[in-house]
Amino acid sequence: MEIHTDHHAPPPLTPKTDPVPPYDKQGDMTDEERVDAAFKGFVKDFGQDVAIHMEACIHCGACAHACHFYQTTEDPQYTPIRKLEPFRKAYQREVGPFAPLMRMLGIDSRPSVEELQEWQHLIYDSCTLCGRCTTICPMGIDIADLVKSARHGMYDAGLVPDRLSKITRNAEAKGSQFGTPEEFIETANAIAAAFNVDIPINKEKADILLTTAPGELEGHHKAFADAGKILNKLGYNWTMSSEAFEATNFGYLSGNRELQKRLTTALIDKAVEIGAHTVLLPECGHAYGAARWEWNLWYEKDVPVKVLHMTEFLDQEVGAGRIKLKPVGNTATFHDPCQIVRRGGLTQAPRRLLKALGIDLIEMKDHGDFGYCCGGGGGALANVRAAPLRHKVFDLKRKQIEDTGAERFITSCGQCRITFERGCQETGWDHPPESLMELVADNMID
Amino acid sequence: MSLAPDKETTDGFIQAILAELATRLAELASTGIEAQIDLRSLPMDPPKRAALDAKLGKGDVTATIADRAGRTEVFETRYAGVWRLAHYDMHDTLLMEEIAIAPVPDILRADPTDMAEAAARLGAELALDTKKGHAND
Amino acid sequence: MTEPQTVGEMLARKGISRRALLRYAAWVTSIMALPSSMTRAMAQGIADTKRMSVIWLSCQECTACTESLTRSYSPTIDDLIFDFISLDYHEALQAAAGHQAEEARLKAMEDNKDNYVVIVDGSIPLGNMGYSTVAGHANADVLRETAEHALAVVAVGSCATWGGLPKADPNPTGAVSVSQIVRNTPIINISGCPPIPEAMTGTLAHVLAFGQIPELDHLGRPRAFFGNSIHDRCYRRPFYDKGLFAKSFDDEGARKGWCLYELGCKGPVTYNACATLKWNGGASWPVQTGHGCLGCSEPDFWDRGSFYKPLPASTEPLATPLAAGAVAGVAAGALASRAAKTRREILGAMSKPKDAADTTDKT
Amino acid sequence: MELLDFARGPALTIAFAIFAIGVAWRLSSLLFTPRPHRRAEAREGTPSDAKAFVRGVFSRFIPHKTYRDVVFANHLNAYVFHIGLFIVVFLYRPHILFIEGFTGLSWPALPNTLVYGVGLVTVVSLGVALARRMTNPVQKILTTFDDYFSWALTVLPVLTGLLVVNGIGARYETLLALHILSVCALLIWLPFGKLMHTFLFVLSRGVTSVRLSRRGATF
Repeated sequence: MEIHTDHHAPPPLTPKTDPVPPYDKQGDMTDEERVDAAFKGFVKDFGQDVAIHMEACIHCGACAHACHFYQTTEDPQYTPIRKLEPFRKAYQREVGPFAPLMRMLGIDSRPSVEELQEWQHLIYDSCTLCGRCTTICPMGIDIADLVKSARHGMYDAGLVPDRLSKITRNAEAKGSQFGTPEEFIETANAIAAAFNVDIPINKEKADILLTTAPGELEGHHKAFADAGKILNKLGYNWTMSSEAFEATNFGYLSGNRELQKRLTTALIDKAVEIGAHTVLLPECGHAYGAARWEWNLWYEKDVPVKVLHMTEFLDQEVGAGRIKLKPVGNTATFHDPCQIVRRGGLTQAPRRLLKALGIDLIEMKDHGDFGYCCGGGGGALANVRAAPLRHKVFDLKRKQIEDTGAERFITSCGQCRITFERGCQETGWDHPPESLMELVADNMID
Repeated sequence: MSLAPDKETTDGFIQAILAELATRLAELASTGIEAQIDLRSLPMDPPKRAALDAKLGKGDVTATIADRAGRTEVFETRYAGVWRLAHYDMHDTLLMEEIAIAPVPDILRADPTDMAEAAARLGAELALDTKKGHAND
Repeated sequence: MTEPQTVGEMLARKGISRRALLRYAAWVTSIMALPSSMTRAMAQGIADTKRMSVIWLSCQECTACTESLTRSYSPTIDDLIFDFISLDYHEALQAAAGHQAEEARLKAMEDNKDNYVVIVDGSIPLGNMGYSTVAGHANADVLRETAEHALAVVAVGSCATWGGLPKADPNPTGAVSVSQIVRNTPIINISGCPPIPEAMTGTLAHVLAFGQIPELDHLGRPRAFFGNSIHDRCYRRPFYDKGLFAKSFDDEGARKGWCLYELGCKGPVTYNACATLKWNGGASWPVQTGHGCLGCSEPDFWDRGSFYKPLPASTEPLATPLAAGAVAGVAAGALASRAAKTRREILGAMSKPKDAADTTDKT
Repeated sequence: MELLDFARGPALTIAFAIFAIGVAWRLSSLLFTPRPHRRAEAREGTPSDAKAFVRGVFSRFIPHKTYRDVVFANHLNAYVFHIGLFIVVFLYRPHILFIEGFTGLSWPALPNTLVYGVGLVTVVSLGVALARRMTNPVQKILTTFDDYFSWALTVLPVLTGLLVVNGIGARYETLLALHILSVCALLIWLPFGKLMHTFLFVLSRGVTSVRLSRRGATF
């Protein structure tokens, strides 16, 4: 069995030396059709919150000071709220104060195709949906959420960075960007055997449905194995499913609403089907955003299933005394994954776990809800075109980590880990992060 | 009603008028140019007015003009050439006050027209008296 | 004995000395805010001039302007003005009546062509010429005829200057001001209801002495009397600046003489000399009696809302447009969001993006 | 009819009506806009939506200490002119009389001379805000016509107000009329541009606070 180091198959088709195109295009729509599709895609998201936020901006520019892309480049085009310009134009034309007047006078102020192409870089390459800008905005505008909405129209218009688009299509074709159910079973069994862990797959009835991310299947094999190890240790009735193993949601990242729905409902429906009360997500950030906070988009009423992130789950188990840990000692700093902490509400859970591990936490200058993104979130890691910019941002983070002088560097998101590992490769920095879950798995007392 | 101005404003105001007077007076002495200051149009409340009058004081000359149409009181202040004038109407209502900087205030001087008229009248009266005298002879 | 040719000669004949004339000139110079140095020139000017023929026309008026000018309660120095002018026609004051009176007017116009002054009080009705007539002639016609060869027309009182009370909404007589009738003769407006007597006599003395019209403001009023607002010259102004206001006519503030701004005083937008010249021979003036200025010397003062409404308050009730607007706005908002929802649904249904994957995925 | 009569009467009536219609229309159309979907169930132990909403509205008045240095000058200046505008509009005697004229409500005022000083500071502060908008690269790239127009309509009433009380440039009644007309212009524009943030900041902060609070995240 071949195990990729690149967690997002397939490998890049274009060599790095190729000039990065200013934008990518999918499909053979005419420019007019693209504008129309983007416009309609934007409009579908104009619910109450979006409407309120599109009206409230006072153009103060504070958001730039929270954004790592602006901070590291000082290029004003990366001002977060500006990334929404085409979205805002569509809003102004459709529901803004002068929309009726514009329609009456036949003024077409929809964004042009050139504008949409130009903004592709801003909506995808230079936004990691980390939501740090949301925390500085004096009007409380949730810019991160709006950029995610803007991606819907961009996807509909076939204006997505190619790499992102390809992964998305792969996921569409196979139900997971990793591969088919058969490929999953093959890989899962191989890892289980390698790490000598029992991984139940496709049990008909179980209480917990464990899910995974391609990163674990392709690179972080130990993380994959450790999740099983922990569940086995706790003695839960759990399983994985070859039809619903994929927690990663590239529909969420690329703006493909249909795929997002398909991936999320696959997990929830499978859990309901096997009578599971919990869908357990791996250490993955946006998986948490998609499955825990957006599953409700696709269901008319509540489902009898809880969605838990691994960190949250471990915190509960340790808190309840079902997992006992031996002290690790050491000092460590913790990288807060945006989707889990700032946007997920799990700020204290990882800190409680570190404390339970007897680790002396040295916080970075910016941490917790105000920590900087690793630079690879929101699909930026998968988007090879964004790499140069990402590396600049990585530098900012690296400095903050080094400044703590901590012995260990820990995080709880596989995507963040890969971003840091790539950064290490690129810069020769030898400080890859450890997985919080692996640390727990390694230090459980029998 | 209390509208007492604070002391400093009073002093400043009086100072300004006095400075103006000094300039005009020096000008009068050297060039003979006369001047007037209309006190009616200056915003002065009774305390200020009293303070100004106290400062100017009274000099050697006092005169009263009384005619069919009203009355004017004139006096020279402690400063030669600085005169205070007060005009009243025929019902003794104060019309206005002014300060004149002049050797003699204009209004005190007999007007040529009046003098001509007076001369004519005097002549006529003399003629009449002479006539009477002859008649008595 | 020859008839006196000039005012000076006439005064001398009456035994009034030049000193009295000088006193008068000093006073007029003062109230007209002319330089004191002009006193002698003014006295000389008056003395040298011939008595000026004045024709006084009364239209829709209440005679208060005449009352103000003649101040029947007591004659003062101002009475001198009657020595300076020849009031050849005044319905209320002249002895002549009927045809005799009208002939006097026509004779004065004939004898003093281009050299007489017309004083007008009252507004001129245009709604129906019969509303106000003299000797069978409509006011407008008499005014036009009389003003044509006048040196100047002096409109006294707010009726003659702006149309006055008769013009108040809904203006049943179609009243207009002198300036809307007289076209080719200079007009001096001396507004007020009634005007301050000194403003009238001072202006006449100026015209008499210098043979020219004094400096006027943008509404044709002598700047000397209408150059400052009541507020600018009000003795209560310091209380305004300190923010001390009477809140009712009998409260502590009113007793202490605080500013009447909040009780509707229109002093800040009213231009007149009440605060400096005062009324009744300098005895008092409205604000001194404890009542705010009504703004009687300004156009349409009676149509500018309540006399007791503070100046910053709007003249129309704003609660109504606010409430009605809010209701209408909510309704519009409900409709708009409904329409937007429908549009979104239509757009959403139409929005079937081509599946990009099928066409480009060659991997 | 003179300018002041027009300003005090029809202009204010029209401006108030448009202001009321505009604000009510904008706000109600936002409030009537349906949420596109249900909310995900809240994390256990998080505050109620109402509580989160209110907390969010107030918590954003002070920037988090993480950002205090970078936004300090800008926020300080914003506070100066916002508070300045508040004082000038609501604590100046003639303005209270104006409001009392149609609401019947009255409250104590600050001394006039103090308010004049505040007005001057407000104009200077707005000037600084404009200068920053025209020079700061980030603000420059965000600036639209709305920003300049709204700025002008905000500064005009303060400026004309200062001219009125100091009698500079024209006669009092002309200046007062221009002052009132500038207020009318401000009221008419307010619902349709960025000035609507006067009301929208409440909703905008509130909804994000609710979204994040339900997740247990801080806002």
